[in-house]
Amino acid sequence: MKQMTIPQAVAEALHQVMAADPAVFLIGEDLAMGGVFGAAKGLKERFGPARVVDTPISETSFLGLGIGAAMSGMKPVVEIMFCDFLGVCFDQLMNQAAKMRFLSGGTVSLPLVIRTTMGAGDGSGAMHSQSNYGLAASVAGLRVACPSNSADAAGLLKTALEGPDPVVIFEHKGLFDVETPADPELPPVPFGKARTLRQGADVTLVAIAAMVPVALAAADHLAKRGIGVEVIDPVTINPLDREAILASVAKTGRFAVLDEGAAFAGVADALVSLVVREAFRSLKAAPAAITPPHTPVPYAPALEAAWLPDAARVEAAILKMMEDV
Amino acid sequence: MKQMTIPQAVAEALHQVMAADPAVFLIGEDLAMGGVFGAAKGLKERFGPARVVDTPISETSFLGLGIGAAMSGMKPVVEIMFCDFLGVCFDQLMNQAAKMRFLSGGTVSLPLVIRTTMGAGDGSGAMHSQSNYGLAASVAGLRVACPSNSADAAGLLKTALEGPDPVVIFEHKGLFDVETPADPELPPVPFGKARTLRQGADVTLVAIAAMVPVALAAADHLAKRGIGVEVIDPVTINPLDREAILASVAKTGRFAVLDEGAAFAGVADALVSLVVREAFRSLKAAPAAITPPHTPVPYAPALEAAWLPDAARVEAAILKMMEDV
Amino acid sequence: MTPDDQLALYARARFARAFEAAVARARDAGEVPGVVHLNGGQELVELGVFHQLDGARDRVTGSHRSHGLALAAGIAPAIVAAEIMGRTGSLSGGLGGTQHLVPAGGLFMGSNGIVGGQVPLAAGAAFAARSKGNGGIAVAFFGEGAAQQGGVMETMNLAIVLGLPLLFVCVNNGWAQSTGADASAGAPLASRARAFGMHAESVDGGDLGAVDAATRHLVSQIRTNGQPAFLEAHVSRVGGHYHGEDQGYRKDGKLTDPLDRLRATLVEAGVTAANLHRIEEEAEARARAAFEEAALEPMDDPSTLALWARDLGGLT
Amino acid sequence: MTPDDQLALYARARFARAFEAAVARARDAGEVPGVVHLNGGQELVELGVFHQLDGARDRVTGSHRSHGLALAAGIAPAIVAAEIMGRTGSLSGGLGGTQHLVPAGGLFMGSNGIVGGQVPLAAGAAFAARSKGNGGIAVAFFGEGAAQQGGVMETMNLAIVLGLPLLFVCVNNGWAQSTGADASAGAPLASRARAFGMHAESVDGGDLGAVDAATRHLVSQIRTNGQPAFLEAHVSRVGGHYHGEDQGYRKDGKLTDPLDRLRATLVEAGVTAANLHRIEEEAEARARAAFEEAALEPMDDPSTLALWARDLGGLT
Ligand SMILES: Cc1ncc(C[n+]2csc(CCOP(=O)(O)OP(=O)(O)O)c2C)c(N)n1
Ligand SMILES: Cc1ncc(C[n+]2csc(CCOP(=O)(O)OP(=O)(O)O)c2C)c(N)n1
Ligand SMILES: [Mg+2]
Ligand SMILES: [Mg+2]
Repeated sequence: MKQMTIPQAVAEALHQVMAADPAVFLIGEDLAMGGVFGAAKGLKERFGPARVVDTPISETSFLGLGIGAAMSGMKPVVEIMFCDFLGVCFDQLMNQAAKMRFLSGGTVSLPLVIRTTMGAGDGSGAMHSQSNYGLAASVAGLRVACPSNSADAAGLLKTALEGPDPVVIFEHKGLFDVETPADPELPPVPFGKARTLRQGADVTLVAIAAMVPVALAAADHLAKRGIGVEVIDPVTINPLDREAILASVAKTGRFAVLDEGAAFAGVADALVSLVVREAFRSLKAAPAAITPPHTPVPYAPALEAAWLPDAARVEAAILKMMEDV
Repeated sequence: MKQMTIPQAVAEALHQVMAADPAVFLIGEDLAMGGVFGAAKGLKERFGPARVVDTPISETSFLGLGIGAAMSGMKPVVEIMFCDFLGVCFDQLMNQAAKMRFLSGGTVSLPLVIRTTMGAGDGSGAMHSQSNYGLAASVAGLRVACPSNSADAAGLLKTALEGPDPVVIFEHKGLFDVETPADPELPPVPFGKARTLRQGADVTLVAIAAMVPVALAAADHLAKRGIGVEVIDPVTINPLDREAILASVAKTGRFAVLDEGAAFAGVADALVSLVVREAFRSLKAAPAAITPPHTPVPYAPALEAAWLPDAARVEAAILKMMEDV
Repeated sequence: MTPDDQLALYARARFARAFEAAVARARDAGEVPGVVHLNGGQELVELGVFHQLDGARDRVTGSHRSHGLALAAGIAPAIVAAEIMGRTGSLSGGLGGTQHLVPAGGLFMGSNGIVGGQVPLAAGAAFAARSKGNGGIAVAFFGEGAAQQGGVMETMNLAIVLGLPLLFVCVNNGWAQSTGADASAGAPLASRARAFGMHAESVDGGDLGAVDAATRHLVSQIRTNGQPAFLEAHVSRVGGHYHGEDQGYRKDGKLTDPLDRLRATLVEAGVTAANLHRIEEEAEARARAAFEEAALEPMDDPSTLALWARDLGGLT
Repeated sequence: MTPDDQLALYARARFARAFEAAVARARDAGEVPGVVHLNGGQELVELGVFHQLDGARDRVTGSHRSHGLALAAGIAPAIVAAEIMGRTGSLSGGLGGTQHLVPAGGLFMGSNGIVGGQVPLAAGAAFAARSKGNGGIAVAFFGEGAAQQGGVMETMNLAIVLGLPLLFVCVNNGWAQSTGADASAGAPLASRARAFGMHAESVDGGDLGAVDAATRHLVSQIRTNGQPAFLEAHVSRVGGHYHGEDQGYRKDGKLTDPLDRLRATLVEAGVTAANLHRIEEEAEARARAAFEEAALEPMDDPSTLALWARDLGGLT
């Protein structure tokens, strides 16, 4: 095991897959300098401009290029610097990438990976801090991954390049300075396999990406109060490991989701809805969706901190749930 | 009361507001011919090209024009021919329109209306049949309306032009041939006030836009089997009349939502989540989210019909719920 | 183009026209679910470009108006017909349809329901060809209305900056639905392409010789220098924006049909009326046969939808 | 521009530069939450354009790099400083920040976190001015990198087709983050604008006389003919893409600072060193004062967020 940050692990995974497979190429903005977060470090020097393609600020055309290349036998990794910029190329995501395999009756594969970053907490303001994987997950035809650590970020990228569907990987900027252990070979990580990070008998808590450490901290505190919180990292949102979630809820009888995404019609709502539809009789209390409020991300530190869910909010929600009898 | 189709009512409402308020203008594609669905009939002849503005196929720039004009004292009505095309201008929707009032600390108003059409059922295929109001509703800062009849389509448009926030009105093509009664004055329709279309003691069924008649048909059938279905048309998704929904659930103890939108992380999930979080103790059975499957809209008539929720599916879901004791 | 080539191309054009007439009849008969955009008037442009392409290495994307491209790419007419009618035995088994003809491989990559959406995709095919180093090129067909989409303009610049072997074919039929070309763009499109840094030519798309000369030159230039180029072809939209449209807005008068014009050239060049007549009859018969064959296919079975829902739904 | 005007403009430019230096210090001191994009090098372009504008009827939108525009528009420096520091007493009370300076009204409409996102908005302001018939114009400032965004190109065409009184000001600082201008566009941007159908000029943005002549001419032309026009101003980015950036990629060597250049002109024209010195000291003092004033403002109170959540959440 090696300690790595997410950008380091992604860069290393890209080195490995690009060396192994000439069909893989990287395209996006400011890659020559190693990418603005370092996830493309050393790639241009090593693989040259034909395979590490720096672009103008034209997300629609270079994402579309990725799609067309994937339809023509390549394995593109398209970097959209911040997921906030998905708006300028949303047609290519929502209509072109997402629907093409379906529209071909399944005959066309799109082994396309879109890497992007997300997340609030660094004072970047409303247009560089969103976590809009719920938007992507609501569009049929896309796969969505939200790694919470370096090994997953790298391993999901490898798996994504072998599948027939376009995958959007949302990497959380708030995790970029944290080193987490990873096997130096960075083995592929399966889609649709959740990870139970902590066992608990009382509440099932699903947490996504940067919310995973928040969930674990809350679970620690609650354990001291005698409440067992089972923390599940879904790893991918589509496919979603509903078996793991439902099995846990069957055991605990309580469900909460901790999600930096949309407060309305996001992944939190989707998971609450899934659980209550599938496991209603197991539930002992009203489930909780712990998300930011339904506002853009505010800029000022105090406001941004209040906007982001923290362990205290999780604890309060779970304590309330435990009292709801 | 007059019998009108939605496009007729919208055209008439536009005639009225444009005559009354010189700040209102219409912008979009193919308006001179009256708009492709007739909702702009007679407007260009009457108000001229300075106020009924035909554009090139450049949704980003003309939606942005609408936003900038709204920030400069105008009241734009922007027509996006099909909501499937929102992808090409999604940044202007998600970042520019949605966030501007917030980012100004509330000092800037955007009395902007985006009219668009939605819906499957006419064999238009995957890129002209979506109902993606859930995407819009998940973006903080947007108001979303989904009229189910001509009076609401017209009245919501009028109300939308008086508010400080951008509103997206999704008009369902599947309702365009149906005449429904409307007061010829087309009075404004309030946002955030649901309409209970049918009383019932056993199940609360929220249905949106073209799903309203489907819900009413199912309720009719179920009534014959002794099951009382309360059918609620939320009229607007944001603001959402949660009081009306929760009050009904408090009475019935059962909840279903019938929604042509996304199967995952759409409005159906949002409403199920809301109800179960707020009214868990009232619920006697697992709620149901009746949506199309999580696929693009298929083209062939038999597939498209199978894709769309129908009364039979609603009935089956509700019967199952009634048995779930 | 040799006289034989011209005649062969005339036959293909006639067939394309007959095919579209059959689509229109099928639509009128209620056998086509939605709206169909027919390509009457732009056949010579499509076939002229395809004449230069190589099925083993080139790729083409098209707009909503792409039946002709699918046929030109060599997809069996009955398969295209079945796709348009939403039957099995088609490209997608009823999922795609007229605006979303998406074959598994080969020359034609697909039509597109979003105006301009197909143009960036062609950049990807060009990129793939460049990566493979096989001398292949990509071609993006789009209308003069689509030229006003941001993604299309971005792609022009991107193709130049990256050096992609990509031919932009702007079929200027004078109309974007009811919007006249002069209300779409404030200046000539070929000049715009030149200002992006591309070689650009503008031709009369009803003049096969002109189309042939321009495409021959542009395609070989792209294969040689690996740089994008732009072809604008002026054509007339023979029918409505979609079949059955009331074209009340239209004031461009009686049109010369490019197929009649080519026919006259062929007559002048000595092709006998009997020969031409035979070609025309054959085109008609083959188009009818394609639709008859497609109509034998069963309507698609909704059970496929459940499989897709499971797959894309991703609830493991 | 009269010598007095020049001197006044120099004072404003010095103030803008001093303001940005104060932003940088505040950032280094941890008083600015995120990344800041400073405008050093483009002051003369901004101020030169504003010199032609009329606060009662014109409107301007800007990019992520727009502190200078907010100041040029006359917003009190302490308010801009408070916005950048995320304090109350600012434009938004802590909601917007450096990339989202959105005033309630007046000349400046706002900066923008999305590259190019502000350009369509300016078309709306131009449209509103045209509707009001008051001779007002709109100005969109954006970088040469932003010129490659589809929405920006669409807006150029749209402005021409609709006849909007809109000045496009492309500040070409040679870089889009680490991407050199020659890797952004395949051909000169002014020629591209011309090909869209606009009058376009390209100037040295470090030459106040040239900027003044061009903007004077373009603005009056737009007011007269109601048609859009394009100004490209070549400038040097004095600092990094954002403050504190490691500019390892940068190889454009030592730059002539346009403010030094203007200063030299003024000296030549007889302005005394003492006078200039006083102006410079004053600029420095006013900038410091603005930040001191802003720093007195309390950090924003999170309770506003709950109000917004209620409002935008729309759960009646
Ligand atoms: C983004 C988008 N906007 C609008 C439409 C509706 N629409 C379909 S075809 C068309 C006209 C296209 O004109 P042009 O590109 O010239 O192609 P033509 O139909 O003339 O072949 C329009 C506006 C669409 N499909 N996609
Ligand atoms: C749509 C979008 N893509 C990428 C970015 C990231 N980004 C911010 S500024 C910038 C460079 C902009 O260059 P230019 O337009 O020349 O302006 P400059 O920074 O030189 O003033 C980039 C790539 C963004 N904010 N928005
Ligand atoms: Mg056309
Ligand atoms: Mg720049």
